[in-house]
Order: sequence, then structure tokens, then C-alpha cells
Amino acid sequence: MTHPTSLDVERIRKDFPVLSRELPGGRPLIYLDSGNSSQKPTPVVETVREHLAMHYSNVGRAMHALGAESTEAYESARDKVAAFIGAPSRDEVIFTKNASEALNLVAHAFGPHLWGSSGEGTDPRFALGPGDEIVISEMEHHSNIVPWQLLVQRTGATLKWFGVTDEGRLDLSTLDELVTERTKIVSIAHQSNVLGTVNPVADVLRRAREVGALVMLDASQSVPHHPVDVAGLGVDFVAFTGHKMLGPSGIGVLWGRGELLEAMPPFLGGGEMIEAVWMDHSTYAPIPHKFEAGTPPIVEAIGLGAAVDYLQGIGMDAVEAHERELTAYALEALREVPTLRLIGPETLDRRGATLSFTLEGIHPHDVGQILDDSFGIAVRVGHHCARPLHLRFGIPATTRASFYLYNTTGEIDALVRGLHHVQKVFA
Amino acid sequence: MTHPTSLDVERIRKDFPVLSRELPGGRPLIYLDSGNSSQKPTPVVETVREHLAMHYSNVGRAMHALGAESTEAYESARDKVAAFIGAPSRDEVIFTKNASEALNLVAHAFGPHLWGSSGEGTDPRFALGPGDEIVISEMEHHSNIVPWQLLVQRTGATLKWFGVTDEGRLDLSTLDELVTERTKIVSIAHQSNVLGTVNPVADVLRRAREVGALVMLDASQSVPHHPVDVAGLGVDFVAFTGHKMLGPSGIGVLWGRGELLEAMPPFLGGGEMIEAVWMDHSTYAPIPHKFEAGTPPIVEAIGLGAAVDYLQGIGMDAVEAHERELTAYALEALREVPTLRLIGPETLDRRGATLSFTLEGIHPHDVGQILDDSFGIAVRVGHHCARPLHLRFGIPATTRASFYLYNTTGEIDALVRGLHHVQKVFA
Amino acid sequence: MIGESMYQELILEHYKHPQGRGLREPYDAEVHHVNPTCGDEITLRVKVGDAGRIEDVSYDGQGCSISQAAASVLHELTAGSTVEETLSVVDEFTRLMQGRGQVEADEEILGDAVAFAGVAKFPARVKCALLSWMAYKDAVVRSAS
Amino acid sequence: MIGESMYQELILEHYKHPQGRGLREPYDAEVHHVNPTCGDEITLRVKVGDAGRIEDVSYDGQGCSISQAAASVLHELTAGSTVEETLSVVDEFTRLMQGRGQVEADEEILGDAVAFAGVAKFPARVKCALLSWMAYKDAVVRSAS
Ligand SMILES: Cc1ncc(COP(=O)(O)O)c(C=O)c1O
Ligand SMILES: Cc1ncc(COP(=O)(O)O)c(C=O)c1O
Repeated sequence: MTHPTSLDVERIRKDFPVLSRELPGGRPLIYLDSGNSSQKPTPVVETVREHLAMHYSNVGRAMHALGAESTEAYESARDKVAAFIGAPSRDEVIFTKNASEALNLVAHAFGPHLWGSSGEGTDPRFALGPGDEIVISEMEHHSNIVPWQLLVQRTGATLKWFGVTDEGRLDLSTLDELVTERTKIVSIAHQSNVLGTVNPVADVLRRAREVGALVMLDASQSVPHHPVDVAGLGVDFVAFTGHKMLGPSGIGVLWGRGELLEAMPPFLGGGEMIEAVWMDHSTYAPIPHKFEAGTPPIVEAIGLGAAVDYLQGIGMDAVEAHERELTAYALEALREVPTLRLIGPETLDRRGATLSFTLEGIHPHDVGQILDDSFGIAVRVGHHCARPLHLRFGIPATTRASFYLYNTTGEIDALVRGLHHVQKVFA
Repeated sequence: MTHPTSLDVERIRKDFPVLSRELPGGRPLIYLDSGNSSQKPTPVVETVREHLAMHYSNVGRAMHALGAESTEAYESARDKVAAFIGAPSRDEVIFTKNASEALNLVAHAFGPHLWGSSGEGTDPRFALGPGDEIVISEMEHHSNIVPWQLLVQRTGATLKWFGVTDEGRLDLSTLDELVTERTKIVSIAHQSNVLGTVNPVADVLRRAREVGALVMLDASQSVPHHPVDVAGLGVDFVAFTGHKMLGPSGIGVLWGRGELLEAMPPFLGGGEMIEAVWMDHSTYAPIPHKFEAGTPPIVEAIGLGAAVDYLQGIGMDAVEAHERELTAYALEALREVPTLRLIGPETLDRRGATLSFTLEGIHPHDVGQILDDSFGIAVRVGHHCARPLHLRFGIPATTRASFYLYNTTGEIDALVRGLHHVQKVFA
Repeated sequence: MIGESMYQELILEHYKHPQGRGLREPYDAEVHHVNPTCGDEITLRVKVGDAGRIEDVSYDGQGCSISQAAASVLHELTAGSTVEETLSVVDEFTRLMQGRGQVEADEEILGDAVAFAGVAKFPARVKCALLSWMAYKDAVVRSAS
Repeated sequence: MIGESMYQELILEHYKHPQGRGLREPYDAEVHHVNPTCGDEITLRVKVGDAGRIEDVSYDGQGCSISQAAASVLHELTAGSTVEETLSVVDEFTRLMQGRGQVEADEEILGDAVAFAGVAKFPARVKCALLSWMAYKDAVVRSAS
């Protein structure tokens, strides 16, 4: 057995040219913002370039040499993603433009639909109206809040949510009151993009199954950083996004159980998602194409396939172990910064490599900008698209450092030095 | 004054490396499928590569050097697109993943919404229910049919459509009966993707204005090929797609009149499209961000900006004139192919560089594949996502050749030779 | 024509000289299948004899050379085999067609039908090749009930 | 600190030693503005004197150094000017802030406020800089009615 932490970070860094870039003013780049979006390794960039320049054409519909090359590359990317997340079938992998579209797609499946003319009634699992309930949590990213708010506005259903404990854990004490026979779907983050908390999927799933509710995971922050096996998790839907896992922008993924995807009404209408169209009605293509209206993000999916290849070449176990080491180091190192308050779990137990914190008397906006200005340290500051979570902790904003396979303990040292400097500037 | 046809096609072809590629089996590539998707010039490919490799980060939310570079590049692309189509304001340019999403976005603005909790009632122009009507045409691409079918299924409204004449023109003889006080929106193609027909926007618009209906143009086939000025056209919404105009896949555009976009409810919910989020309600960002949920197709928009720069460097007048020459040449040349039947206008009058046809007794699938197999000629065969139009002409499919700035009369000669060969194979 | 070509001589041969074309009596089941994407259609009849042996597969239809040739090859391959044998050929053919050009064809099982291997690279054409084969599978199921 | 820095000494000076901070009487109008995105808030009062001259702009609030310093600079720039003059400064400041770093600042008009030019590159920070200035514009409009 190879040691799981056998990840050669110096070799990996060479694959990311931007990491050796000099920023304006001669600053080096210390990129601690991968939770926001990750950098791209050369194999991904080159795959995109090569396809755009030499093999590009539309997919599916084109019957010529370039069409075959593009289609083969695009559909292979689907195979790769399916294998990467352990999807029972490649047809369960739907390419969207980002995780947000994937979450909206599932939210739009619910409602009092009139899919009659295409021969389908609403499947009872997706029938939603007044009296029905949807459960999310207070630690969700806005992309897993707003789609459900819009849905309950459209349908008259009710939105409920798990609270968050002081240590930044999902408050499961109300699980049985929250998730009831009225619940149609529970949609929660697999890993919080602010707290780093990894949520106890099995507990939530058990209760959801008892009451017959569906379960969706927003895995935007887990799939890039841990080995994730959707079949093993046992949930119904999983959403994630390419740009946070070394892939290009413009590509996201919805995985769903085939039987459910087939029962869902289509979302966006257009070319490629149809079987046959008449002026007054249409029939729809089988999954995955039913949910891929119009020309898909072709080159983006192919780039994501290359990102998956890259991650698998290194091994997700090794990625996870490396991030765990960085997190342990950072939890320790940040402790020595005066007045620093960590928002989220203080131990390595069920948490990822995302650390959010405040410094007394200094606004995170100022922290982030001084770190950038003076040292080229890129962190994220603000509410990180999780404003309700910040309201919960009574703070408008935090500074967040998030790590990935290319980060080093040296960069964490630089962050700590930077924070000391920030405190001097505003002293 | 410079002659508008002063387009140096040999110089242009050097910017498209794929055009000098050898296909498997030693075939040259003769790409006559730009109506499906265009090839990409080196400046576009290099812009994408350079940004992905050296300047990438998330936009808007990021407050560090890379965030500023990415945001500036992304928002500059919006400026470029706005200038390219003559948008009165850059904020009216919304980036989507393709034209289909843009069309669906507008379709989803209609309905009996309950946007109460965010303080907005349904604007009467977007209130839709039984008795209300939507008008499209029989020559639409599926992406401008299915979203409206889904809308009338959701709302109980009625879908109506213009017929198409034998010469492939919009049948305006029923304009006044079709577009009435009950019509909420008329959505038609600016240029047909099968017939090449350019539709008489002004006539339709005049009637729509009389009855207070909105007008949307599916400009997927016009913006890439002609100078288009949205303000001059006077319509309300225009949709088009990046991959057909030398840009990357994964990026589309919705332009809309600012005042209407502001009156519309949001479509996809998530990060970036909000102003503030509480667990039980949200307020939304001003346009354009209100309609850009989640991480947008960043690099794709930047690539589209480079495509617009490239097209403007050549001049859309010159592009249009060049395509006109090719069309004149092709209309003439195809005449000598026995049994060839053109579907669409037979003259240069109000038509673009898209020619669809049938050959007696030979299925288009076979035509396309022999052209590809034997000569590397890429055309599109099938119903081109316009099945109702093909039903209208009583044919299951056509063969379509579509030209762009990089095509030559020599390639049209090759097509004609290829068609003669096809006829020999199946004789 | 190049080596990789989808238009193997054999396909053109079958297209120009279809085997067993035309609807015949007697039959146990008749089905009508349409490919709504491209408008190709086929009517197909099956007559099963003693010991589950296929006595006749007769058909009529319209469409591209691939769909027409596939029906002709189907007719040849099924003649005289048992239902069970033919269904395993159908399965192998389906696997080949849906393999996106990544699947090796088993010539032992497929015989002449390997000529269609090149079709698998074009998703839009796969349905053309499968039209008659799916109709056949359907007809066999119906004839048994 | 580098030359391009957003944190000009001047901004830090104003943040650490805000000018005219605190709510004072008398005033013609008081407004309270919040930036819902980041939670910054400001309460601002305006007193307009004879001939439309600003007599006092007083304020209190909380937020990052940019939003706080911007209020302090606003206080300095408005003191003693006519409403009309100050509104043209507000317009130029707004133009600079919304220019995404592409707009040249007019130092003649803006005075110390040019120090904020670097903010314009960060859309998320633009609102911080504009918070007090928009509040001021609002207060002036209300004081006139
Ligand atoms: C007229 C027309 N409308 C809409 C579309 C859809 O564009 P996209 O596939 O990029 O969504 C196309 C092209 O496929 C088209 O030709
Ligand atoms: C937990 C979580 N969910 C959803 C998203 C939305 O992803 P995207 O912006 O790619 O739609 C993000 C990232 O922004 C995230 O961190």
C-alpha cells in the first residue's frame, strides 16, 4: 500500500503556471481561494486549446468527421465524470453550466405541472403545492437557498431549514420535527463553503427515507476535495461545479438516480432535448439529453474530463490527505493570531480545508485587500454567498482561506505573517 | 469608400488552423457547417488559453488581483458585445450558456407569478394565463418552439404560429388575425437556420405594437453574419449564441430592453443574482446580474469578446458582402445538380448564406455521410432542429450547406462535385 | 472511398439489393416502428416455426441506406436460427451500436452486421441502424404472447 | 505597500481619523442607508444654509475602512460648497467608481476623493465607497422638499 499523503506538491505546482506568476508590483501569488474557484493545470488548459483549435464542431447532431470527434470527446467526458463519482450509469450525468443550474433544474421539477400533452402526468414525488414542505439548512450557499425560495413562491409550498450549532455543525436535534411526512425533498450541502463542516448525510438520509422524502446534496465543495461515491452515499441528487475542481468555467454537473430523472419533466426546452417536435407538442429525448437543451458547453465538458483525469492521476485519497495535513497545520497556526475567531469546527473531525474567521475590529474587506495588496495573498472576504449563515453568527462577513492540492504549509505561514501585518496597519 | 467585399479570405483562413487540417484517411476539411457551429480563429483560442492559464479566478465576488483581472476581462466582454449589437446600455446584455437558455429565460418570465415576498407583483406585460396567446412561426428552431410549448403547458395560455409560404417566406397574410389584443409576445427567427430567409421584422413589430405585444427575435443566425443593431430593430428581446460567431461553446447572450428586464422576475436563483438573502426571502441584484445565477461562463464570455473583436476587425459589412457573394455563387452552382430541390428562397433577396436542399431518391443522411467520407465535406443533414418546417414541406430531412467568412467559391465547387459523386454511388 | 468509411460496400450492396424485402404471409406478429428524429419507418413481420426457429422475417419501410441495409442484413442473419440465437445477435449488435465506436465488434456473432461498426461513431445514425433490429425484438416478444 | 494599492495612505488616515464623524443638530434631513451585501451602514444628516450652501454633513455608521473613509472625505469636500457643486462632485465620484478602473479620475473636481480610484476595480467594494455618497445625495434631495 502506498502512503495516502504521497502527493508531490512541488511537482504539482509546476502544472499550474499561474502559481509562479508575478502579480503587478512584483508580488508573488499565494492563492488561498480555491473554495471560490480553483486554478487550472496545463493538461486542462491544453485540452481546451487543442479541442477548440483542431477538433471543434457541434455534437450529437453533426454527421461528419469533426462532429464525430467532438461528440466522442464530449460523451467520453461524461463517462469520466460518471466513473469519478461512482454513478451507476453514465446517462445519469447531466451537464449544466454550473452547480446553480443543477440545483435550479431539480427545484423546477417540482410543482403542479401540466405535462399532459406529452403523455406524462406529474409523478407524485414531484407534485408540490400548499401544505408540502422543503427542507434546507442555514449553512447553505445562496445557490441552494434561492431556487427553493422561488419554488415555494411559485407553488405555495413551505420552506424550512436546519439550524447550525455554535461549533458550526448542522443542528440535528430537530430532525424529526423538521423532516416529516409533508417533506418532499431535503437539500443540503455535503460540505459547507464557509465552515468547512462535512455534514452527516446518513443521518439525514435515514429520516428522509422514513418519511418518503427525496434527498439532494450540494456537493460543490466535496467532490473537488474528497473521494465521493454517489451510489455509496445513497442520496437521490448530487450537484457540483467544474470550475472548483480544476475544470474550466461554464460547466456543472447534476447527477440523479436514473429512475427519478426519467420521471421529471424537462426543464429548459430546445434543440437536443427532444425526440420529435410538432408545432403543438413535443416528445423528449431519453436522459441525459432530455436535460441538455441547446448546444451544450462542449469544450467545457471536455476540459472537465481532463480535470477528472488529472485528479484521478494524483488520486483523490492523496488529495484529501494532503488537504487534511494543511488543515491541521492551519488550525494550529491561526491559533497564534491575536483576536482571531474561527467560525466553524476547530478540530479535524468531519471538516474540510476551508477556514473562515474574523479579526477583532478589522473588517474582512480590509483584511483581504491588505493581504492582496501587500503580499499577493488571495483569500475570499464577505459572506461567501452564505449570508444567512453569517447572520446566524451575528457577523456581516468573514475572511476565508481555502486550500487545494497545490497549496503548501509555507503559504499558510505567509498568511499568518500577513494577518499580523494587517493588524499592524489598522492598529 | 472601401469596397465592402474587401475581405481577404486567404489571410482569414490562416487564422483558423483547423481549416488546414488533414482528416483521417488524408481527406482535406471543407467545412460548410457554420450554421450549426463555427470554427474558432487563433486569437479566440489564445485568449481562452491565456486567461485560463494565467489570469483565472472567479468574478465579482473576489477581491484580489486575479479577481480584479478576471472581473475586468469578463465585464469588458459585456461592453464589447453591447457595442457590437448597438445595445443602448451594457447592463442589458445578459450572458447565458447558449441561445436556448436565453429563449427559456424570457419564456419563464411569463406566468401567474407570486413574486409578492420580494415586493414585486407580476408586471401586466408578463402576466400570462388562459385566454392569452403567444405567437411563433413554423420555421422556428426547436429552441424557439419548445420553451413556449412548456410555457403554455404551465399556464394554460395558447400557442399560435405563422405559416411558411412555398418559397420559404413567413406567411404574413394572416398577420392581423394571428397577432391580436390577446397576444403577449411574438417570438420569431431573425434568419431561418434552414431556409436562410431573413424575416421582415418591421412588419411584425408594427402589428405587435398596435396590439401591445412584446417582440423577441431569435438572432442566432443573424448576429454572426450581418451587422445587427438592436436599438435600430426596435424589438424587445434578442437572443443569440457565441459558438456560431467564432466564440467558444458554453456562452450565449440575451439582450433585452432594460426597463423590461427590470420588470421581469428572476429566472435561475443562486449566488451573484442576489442583493441580500434571508432564509425566508431574498432581494435581487440589478440587471444584468439578476439573471446570471452562480459562477458565469467566465472564460467563455471573454472568448466571445475576442470573437467580437475579430469580427469587428474584419467588419460585419465585409462579412455580409462576402457571404452574399458565396450565396450568389452557390445558388447558381447548385442549379446544375440534377434533381436538386432547394428549400428556401432561390434569389439573393432577403436571404443569408444557408442553403438546404434534397436530392431525389437519396436520403440526406446518405448525402452527408458520403460527402464527408469521400471528400471531407462537412454539411449538416437531418431536420436541423426545425422538424415542423420539414413537415411543412413534406420531407423528413434536408442537406444543408452554410457559409461563413472563411469559405471560398472553390469549396462550393467541391460541394457540387461531391453531390455528383453521391448521385453516382446511389445510381 | 477510405478504409474507415461507414459506407462499406456490403451496406451499399444490401441497400441496392435488399434481401427479403416485402411483407409476406403467414406471420405471427407485425409491428410498425418510426424514428421520430429522422422520419425513417419500418413495418416488420415475424413467423416463428417449430422449435422456436425463425421461418420468415418480412419487412417494408423507408429511410436512409443504413436503416434499409440494416433490415436486409437482419433478414439474412435471422433466417433459420432459433429465436434465442437471434436475440443474442440483436444484443451484440445493440452493444456495438451504442458503444460510440469504442466497442470491438464480435465478428463470430455478428457476421455481416459488423459492416455497421462505423455507424456507432455518429449518435444520430445509431438509431437508423437499430430501427429494424428493435422492431424485430419487439415483434418476437409479441409473437410469443 | 505598492503604488497601485487601493489603500492609499490618505484612505487609512481618514479611516483612523474620521473628519466630522458623529451626528449633530441642527439638520434638514436624515437618512439611513444599508449595503445589504456586506452589512455596512450609515446614518447621515444634512444642514443646508443660505444660498444653498452646505453648512454641515454629520454621520455615524459602521463598515470597512473604505466605506468609513469615504464618508470622512465626503464631509470635507462638501463643507462650504453649494448643493449644486457637491452634486457634481458626487456625479464624478460615481462615474469613477462605476468605471471598473477604466475611467480617468478628474482630480480638479474630486480632490482627495481620487484616492479611491483603485476601488473601482473591485465591483464588490464599489458599493462600500458609494454608500455614504448615495446617502448624501438622498439626504440633499429630501432636504429640498
Ligand atoms: C435559429 C436558431 N435558434 C436557436 C439555436 C440554438 O442555439 P444554441 O444551440 O446555442 O442554444 C440555433 C442553433 O442551434 C439556431 O440556429
Ligand atoms: C456550496 C456551494 N454551492 C453552490 C455553489 C455554486 O456553484 P456555481 O457558482 O458554480 O453555480 C458554490 C460555489 O460558488 C458553493 O460553494
